[in-house]
Amino acid sequence: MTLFDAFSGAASSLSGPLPDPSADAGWSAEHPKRVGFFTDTSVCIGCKACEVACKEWNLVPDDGTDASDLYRLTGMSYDNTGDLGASTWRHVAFIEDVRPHGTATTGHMPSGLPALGGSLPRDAASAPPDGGTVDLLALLPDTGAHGQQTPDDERDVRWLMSSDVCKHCTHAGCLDVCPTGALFRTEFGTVVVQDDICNGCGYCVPSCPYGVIDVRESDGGAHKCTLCYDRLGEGLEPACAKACPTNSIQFGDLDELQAAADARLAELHGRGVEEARLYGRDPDDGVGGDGAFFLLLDEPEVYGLPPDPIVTTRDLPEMWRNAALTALGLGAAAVAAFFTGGRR
Amino acid sequence: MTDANPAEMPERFRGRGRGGNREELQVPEAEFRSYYGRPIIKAPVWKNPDVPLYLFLGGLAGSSSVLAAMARATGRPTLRRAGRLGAAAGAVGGTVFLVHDLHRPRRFLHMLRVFKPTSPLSVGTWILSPFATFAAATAATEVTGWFRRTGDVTGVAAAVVGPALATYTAVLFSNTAVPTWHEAHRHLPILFGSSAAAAGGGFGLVFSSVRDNEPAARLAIAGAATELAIDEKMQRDLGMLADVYCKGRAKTLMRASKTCLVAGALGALVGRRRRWSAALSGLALMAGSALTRFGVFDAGIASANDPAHIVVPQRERIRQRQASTETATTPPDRTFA
Amino acid sequence: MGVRTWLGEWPMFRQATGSDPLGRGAAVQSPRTRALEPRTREADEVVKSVCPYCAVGCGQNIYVRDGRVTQIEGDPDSPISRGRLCPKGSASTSLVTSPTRVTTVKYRRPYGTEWEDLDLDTALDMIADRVLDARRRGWQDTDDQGRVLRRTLGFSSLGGATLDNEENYLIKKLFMALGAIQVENQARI
Amino acid sequence: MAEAHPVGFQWVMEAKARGATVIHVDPRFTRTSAVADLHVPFRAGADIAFLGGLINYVLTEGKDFREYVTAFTNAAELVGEDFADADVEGVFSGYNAETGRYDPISWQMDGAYEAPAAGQRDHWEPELREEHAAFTSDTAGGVGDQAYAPSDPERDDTLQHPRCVYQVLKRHYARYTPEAVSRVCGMGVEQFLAVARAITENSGRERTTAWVYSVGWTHHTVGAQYIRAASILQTLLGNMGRPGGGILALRGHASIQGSTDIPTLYDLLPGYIPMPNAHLHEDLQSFLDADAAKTGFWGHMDAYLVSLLKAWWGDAATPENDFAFDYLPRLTGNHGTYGIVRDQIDRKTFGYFLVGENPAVGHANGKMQRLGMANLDWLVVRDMQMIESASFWKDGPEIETGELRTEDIGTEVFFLPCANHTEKSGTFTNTQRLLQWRREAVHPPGDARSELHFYFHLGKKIREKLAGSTDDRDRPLLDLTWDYPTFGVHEEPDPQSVLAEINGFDADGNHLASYTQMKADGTTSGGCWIYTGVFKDGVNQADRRTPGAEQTWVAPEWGWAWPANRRTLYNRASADADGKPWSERKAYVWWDEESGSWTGHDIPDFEATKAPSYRPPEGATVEDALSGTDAFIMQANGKAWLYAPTGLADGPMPTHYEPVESPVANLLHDQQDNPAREDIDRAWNRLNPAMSETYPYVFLTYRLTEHHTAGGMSRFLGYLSELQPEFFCEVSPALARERNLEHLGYATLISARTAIEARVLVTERMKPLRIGDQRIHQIGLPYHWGSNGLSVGDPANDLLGVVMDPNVHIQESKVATCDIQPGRRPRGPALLEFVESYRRKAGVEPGGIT
Repeated sequence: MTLFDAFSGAASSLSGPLPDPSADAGWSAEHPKRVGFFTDTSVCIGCKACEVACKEWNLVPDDGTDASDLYRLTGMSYDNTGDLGASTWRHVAFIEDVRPHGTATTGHMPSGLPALGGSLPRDAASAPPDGGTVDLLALLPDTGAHGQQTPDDERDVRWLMSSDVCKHCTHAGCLDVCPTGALFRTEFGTVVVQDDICNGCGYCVPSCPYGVIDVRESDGGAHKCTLCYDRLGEGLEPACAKACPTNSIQFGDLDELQAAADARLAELHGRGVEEARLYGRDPDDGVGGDGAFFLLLDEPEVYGLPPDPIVTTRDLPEMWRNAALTALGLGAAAVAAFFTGGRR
Repeated sequence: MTDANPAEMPERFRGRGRGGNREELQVPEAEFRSYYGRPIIKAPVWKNPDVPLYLFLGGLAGSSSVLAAMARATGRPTLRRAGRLGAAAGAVGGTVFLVHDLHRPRRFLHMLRVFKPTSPLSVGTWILSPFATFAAATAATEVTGWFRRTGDVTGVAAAVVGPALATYTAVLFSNTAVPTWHEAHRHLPILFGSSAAAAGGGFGLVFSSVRDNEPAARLAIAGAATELAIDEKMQRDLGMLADVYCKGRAKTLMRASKTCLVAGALGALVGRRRRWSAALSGLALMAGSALTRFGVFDAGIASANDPAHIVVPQRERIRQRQASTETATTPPDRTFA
Repeated sequence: MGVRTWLGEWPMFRQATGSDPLGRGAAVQSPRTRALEPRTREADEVVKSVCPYCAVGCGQNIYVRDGRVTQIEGDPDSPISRGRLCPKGSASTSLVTSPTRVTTVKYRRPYGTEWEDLDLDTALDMIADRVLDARRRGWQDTDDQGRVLRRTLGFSSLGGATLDNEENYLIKKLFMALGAIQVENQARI
Repeated sequence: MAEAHPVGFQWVMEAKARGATVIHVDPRFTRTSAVADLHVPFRAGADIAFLGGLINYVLTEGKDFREYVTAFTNAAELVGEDFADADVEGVFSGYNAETGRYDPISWQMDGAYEAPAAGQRDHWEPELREEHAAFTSDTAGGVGDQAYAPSDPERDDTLQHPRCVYQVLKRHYARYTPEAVSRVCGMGVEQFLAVARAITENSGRERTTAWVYSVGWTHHTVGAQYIRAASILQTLLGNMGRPGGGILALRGHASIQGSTDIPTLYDLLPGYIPMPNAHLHEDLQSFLDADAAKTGFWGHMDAYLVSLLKAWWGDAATPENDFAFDYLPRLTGNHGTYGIVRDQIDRKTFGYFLVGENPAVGHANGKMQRLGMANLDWLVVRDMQMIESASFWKDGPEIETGELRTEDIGTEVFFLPCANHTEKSGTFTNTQRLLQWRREAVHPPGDARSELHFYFHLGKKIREKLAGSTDDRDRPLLDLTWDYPTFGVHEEPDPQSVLAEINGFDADGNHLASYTQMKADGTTSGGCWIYTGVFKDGVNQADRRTPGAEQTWVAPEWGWAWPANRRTLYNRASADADGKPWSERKAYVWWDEESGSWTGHDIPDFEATKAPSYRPPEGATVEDALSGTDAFIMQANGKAWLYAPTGLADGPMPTHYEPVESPVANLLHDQQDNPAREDIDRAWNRLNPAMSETYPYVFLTYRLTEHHTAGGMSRFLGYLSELQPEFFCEVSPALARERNLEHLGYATLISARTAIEARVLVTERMKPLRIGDQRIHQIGLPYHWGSNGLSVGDPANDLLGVVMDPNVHIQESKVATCDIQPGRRPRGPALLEFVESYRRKAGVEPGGIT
C-alpha cells in the first residue's frame, strides 16, 4: 500500500469497514487478534469497581483540578465523576428514568428485565456543566388541569447504569489527527497514547466524536484508556474487566465479543426487552465499528453518547481538496491583484 | 425520538437539556435527550488567544508572501518589503504561538517525528517549517541587503507555500468532531483564505507606499468581500449549528469583524491613495480578519459544549437514513443541514 | 547511537520504508512503548490474601516488590470471587499505601490540646500500668448477694470486625484472664 | 446486596441469567433494585408484618412443603395449655409490665422442656429464676424443675390439634392478611401477592428460594424476631438445609462472622458457649446443667468447654479445680457496648480500647459515644488513619457547640498505628463461615503492629508486672498459657500457633481432626470447638487454595468452613425422611444404602453412618437421642422450630411491633412497640415520641458501595472519596416540594438527639408511601461521614437514639424519625438551642449533655 492509496481512501483507511486495523497500521501478519470490550449495561450494578481498578492500575490521579472541585457532589444521581477525561478512563453513568404508571404493569418486570419497556423520553435532569444547581422538580411531569403533580407513587422508576470507556474506534479520529505519532494503533488493534511522545498539542481532544480523550492539566499530556496495553502483552486482561463483579465489562477477542453480544441481544429481545440495542457494534457505522462497544437499554444520547458518530477524517480528503483549491485561489487572487485593470 | 410524539409531551420535557443561555436562543427549540445536559464531545483545549492569533498570523504571512513575490516581480519595492517582513513576522509569530499553545512546549520538535497526511497539524507543521525558513531568510536579505538573489529565490519559494499556510488551518478546525466547524468544512477554507487575503492585503496597505499599494488594496477588498459572503453562506448552510454565531462572544466578535471588514474595504476602495486612510483601512482589514478567527474559535467551543449540536443533527441523520432506506433513495448520510 | 540506528528509530524513515506509510501504528511506536510491561511482572512475589472490606471474602493477590505493595488484584483462583473486586476492594492498594496513614504512636496527655510523640515501648508500658490500675479500681469479688463475680468493670474493649480470628482469640483470652468482661465488637453494632 | 456486596452479587446475577427471579424488598430503590426483576418498596420497620403476611399466605393457602414440615419441624408438637397468644393485644402470656420482661415458662411445649440451641439460655436453675428475672437482662426468667428431663412432647401428626404448633402458628398469623400487610407496609396488595406467589411457586421438591438479609433486618428493636420470621417461612417452604435455600446473612466486615465465632462479645465464649452468669455456689456441672441441652450436639458442651479451659489454663486446669471454671469472670446483666458507654459517661469504667472501630461516626447516637470517651481516664485507639474517635477531644461536634472543651477533657489518648491486612498473617471468617488464611506480604511500617502483637506483648508485660503476685485474682493471668513462639525483630507471635491452639490438641499433642474428638475429662484442649479441624493433620486447612475451576461447584478445597468444612448447614434436610434427595435437581446430600453412609456434594451435616431409619432408644442422650430424620442436630429435639418455646426474650413467635420512633400506630396489634425492648433513658439519649408531628418523617441509614462503614478505610482514599464525595440525604420529589428542599442544596435534619446537615439529592427512587390515611415520607441517609479524611460531612448516626433489641442488645438504627428543613444547620451553641426547641415542641424532656 502506498501513501497515496492509503490516503485516497482506497484501502478503507479513513472510513468504512476495516477488517484489520492493525494490519492497516503496519503490523505484520502475525500480529495478535484485535481485542476489545463488550460492556453489557443490562447487568451493570453501577459499583464503579472499573473506575477504581483502572485508576489503581494505571496510576491515574484523582479527578478534578483542585480539592474544592474534587470532592463535590454533582447531583447527577450517583455519578460524581461526570464524564470520561484525562483522569477518568472508565466512567459509570447513572440515569434515573421515570415514567408514569401504566406504561407497564405495576412493579412487575419480566425476568431478565432490568427495567420496563416503552418509555416517555426525557432528560434525567438538567445539570449545567458549570456546576450550578439543577431544578429536578421542574422536570417532573405535570398532569391535571390545576397543575396537580402525578402522585409520586404512581410513577415508576428505572435506574440505568453504564460504564463508559474509550471506544478504540476502527477509524480513530484522535489517532489520525495526532501530529507526533504519540497516539498509535497497537498490534492488538487498540488505540494508545505514548506519554513519552505526546507534546500536549490537544488536537486529539476535539477530534474524538465521543469526547473521550483530554489533556491533563497537571502534566500537559493527553490521556485516555489504553485498554491496559501493558497488561495485554503479558496475556492479562484489562484491570476494569478483571474487577467487574457482574461481568458487565467483558474483555476478549473482538469477533468473539461481537458474537457474544449478538447472542445476548437476541436473548434480551426474546425476553421482551425491546429497548435493548447494541452500540458501536456495527462495522458499517461512522467510525468503522468500535473496539469497545455496548449493549444499551435506551438511546445512546441518554448515556451521553453520540447517536451517530462519524470519524472526522472520513471527510478529510475532501477537506484537503477544498483547502488546496482555496490556496490556489488565494495565490491566483494575489497574483491577479497585480494585473487586473492595469496600473493606475 | 421515534417513540413519542413531542406534541404529547409536557412542555418541560422539551428542554434543551442545557443549563444556561436559554434567553439567547434564536433557533427553534429542538427536542433531544442528553445526559444531564452535559457536553458529549470535549471542547478544544487550545489556548486563546494563541490559536486564533496563530490562524490570523498564518493567513497574514501566507498572503503577504505572495504579495511580496509579486511586488518583487512587478517592481513595487515598498510592498515587497512590507510583504517580506509581514510573511516573516507572521511565520515567526505564528510559530511562537503554536509552540506556546502546546501543553508540553519543549516537545515541539516531536512534531517532526512523523509526517501524517491525516493530521492537519502535522501537515501544517511541514508547511510552516519550510515557509518560516524561506520567509525568514527572505526577510533577512531584505533587511540586511545581503544575498539579494538568494532572497528573491526564497521569496518565491515562500510564496509557493504561503497560500497553503493560509488555508490549511481551515482543515485544522474542520477536521474535528466540533459540529459547527466540521460541518463547515466546505466553507472554512474559503473563509480562512479570504480572511488571509484581507489580512495580507491590509498589512500591505499599512506598510507600503500609496504608489505601491494598489494590489494590496485589491486583494484586501476581494478578500473582505469574499469573507463576508462566505460567512453568510456558511451560517445559512449550517442551519441550527449556526446558533453559536448568534449568541455570546462569538456573536460580538463576528459582528465586530464584519464592521471592520466593511469599513476597511470601503476605506481601501476610496482612501487607498492617502497614506493615513490607506493605513487605517489596512488596520481595519487586519482587525476584521483577526476577529473572524476569534469568532470562529469561540463558536467552535460553544458548539462542542452543546449536546444539542451532536444529538439533533445525528438524530436527523439517522431519521433520514431510515427514511431513505424505506424509500430506497441514497442516504444523505453526511449533512443534515 | 549511530546514525543508522538513529535513522532507523526516526518514525518518518520507518513511514517511508515500512508498512505503515500513514504513521499510525508500527512506524511511530516509541522504544519506551515497545519495552512496556506490566509492573506486576517485576514483583518479587505474589502473596495470597483476602480482601479486608466486607465479609464476602474475595481473594486477593498482593504483588510485592522491594518490600512494598505495588499492586493488589482479585485472585482468579477464588471460587468465591473469581478474581473480581468491588470498588473498595479495588482500592486496596491505595488503602495499604495511603499517604495519610499514621505510622507512629501519637499521645494526648490529659487536658492536652495537641498530639505528642511517644515511643512505642513506653506507650505499651504505660498502657499496661493503666490496665492494671483500672482493673484494680473496677474489681468486684462478689455482688451484694454474695454471688462470686471475680471480675473487673474498670475498662472495656471494642473491636472492629476486620480483626483476625487469632487476634480476637488473644483479646478474649487475655480479657478473660484479667477478669474483664466488657469485651465488645462491631458484631454487636 | 449489589450496593454493599457487589462481588457476592455476581452469583445472584448468574442465577438471574439462568432464569432465577430476583425480588428486592427494600424501602429504597437501590442498585440492587435496578437489576432486580421486582422491587417492592415498603415502610422501614414493617418487615415482620410483611414476613408474617407471607407465613399467613403459606398457611391459609396450604402452600407449605408438607413432607418437609412433618419430617423436620416441630409443627406437630403441642404447645402447653398455659400459652396465650399475643392476639389483638399484642402481648404474649408471661409478660411482666413492671420489669418489662417475659417469663417464658408458659410458652413451653406440652410435656417437655426444651433447651435452646442459642439465645437466651441459663433459664433452668430453679432457685435462681426470680433473681434472674429481676436483674439480668440476658435471662428472661426461668422455668420449672423438670428442665433436664428430655422427653418427647405430645404431638399430632395430622397437624389438626388446636394446640399443635402448625395451628398455633396459623392462628397467630391469621390477622396478617394481604390487605393488612398492604396497610402496614404501604405496598400494594397485588405487589404483596406477586411476592407470595413467586416464593411459594419457587419452593418445594424441585425448587428452592433463598432469602438474603443484612443489617436492615438486625438493626431493630425486634431484629432477632425478623430473622425468626424468615426462618419460619423458609422452614415451612422446605428451604432450609438445601442447595439454593437458606437465610443468608450478608455480613459487612471481613471477619465479623469470626468475631462472633471467637467472640469479642461480652456474653459469649468461643464457639457460642454462653458466658456464665453469677450464681450462688455454681460449679462447672451446674453451669452445664443450666445451659446445655442433654440431647443433640449441644449435649457435648462439657467437652467443648473443658477443652477451652484447658487451652487457656493448661496444666492449671485440672479435674480437681473444675478445670479452672472459676477463673472465668461472671456476668450479672447487660454489658453490651451501649451499656458500657453509659457506664463511661457515669464514670463507672475508666479505660477503653478501640481496635479498628470508629464509634464517633459508626455508632448510633454519636454524641453519647463521644461523651463516653470524654469521661474516660484513658483511651487506646488502634487504627491506620486518624479517625474521629481518636481526635474527638480536638475537633468533635461537641467542641464546636461548646458542650465540651478540649482543656476540660481529661482523657489520656494513645493512638497506636496498626498493621493492615497485607502486613500480617491470619484468618478472616467470611459471611459463609469460611475461614481463609491470609499470608503476610510486607512488614508493617514504623510503629504499626498487628493486634496479635499488641495483645500478646501487653499480656506479657502485665504478666511480668504481676510476677510473684500471691493475690488470688491474679491466678488466671499467671496460669494463662501465653507462650506463643515469636519471630522477626518485633517478636511477632506466630499466628499459626494461635490457630493451632484454637483447633486443639489431644493428650499426645496431636492436632485434633474434629470436635467429636473433644473430651470432657481434660485430655483434650481446643480454643473454639467449632473451629476444630481447621488444623487437621497439622495442615492449615484455611490456607488451602485449590483453584475454583479445578474442583466441584461446592469448592470444598478452598479455605475451610466451620463446622467440619461443611458448606451448607443442616444439609441432611436436602434429602427426604428416607434419605433420598427431594429431587434430582436439588440433590445435595443423601443416604447411600450400599455403603451405609451419608454422601453427596458436601460433607454431610449428620452422623455419617446414622441411617434414616434410626430411632433413639429410651433414655438416649446427646446425638444418640436424635433419630435418623432429626436433621437439625444442634437442636435438642433435632427439629427446626416453627415455634420457639424458649431462647427468645420477646415471644415465641415473631409479632409485628412498630419501631420505637414510628410515624404510625400499630395497625395489627394494640401494643405499639416491642414491650420487651431495652432503653437507656438519659438526657443525652432522648427519643422522639411515636407519631410525633414534630418529627414527622422516617429516616433510614445505610451504606454506599463506594464507602465502608464509618469511613476509616474509605474516606481517606482519594479514589473512593471522589466517587461519593459528600454526605447527602435522599428525598422524594414530593417531600422536596413539601419542605422546599432544593436539589444539591443543603438540608438540616433534626431529631431529639441533635441536628445534622446534608446535601440534598431529590430522587424518584424515594417514594412516599400510603399507610392507612397517612402519607409517609422516608429519607435516606448514608452514614459514612465524619469530620476527618478527604471527603467530610456530618455523621448520620448522630441523629439516632439508642433503643435495643432485648435478645442481642443491638440498636434500632435502620429506622427512626426526624424533621427536615431546607438550609444549613445552626453552628455553635445555637445548634443546641435549635435542637432543644424541637424537643420542647414535641413535649420531650430537655436533653443534651448535662
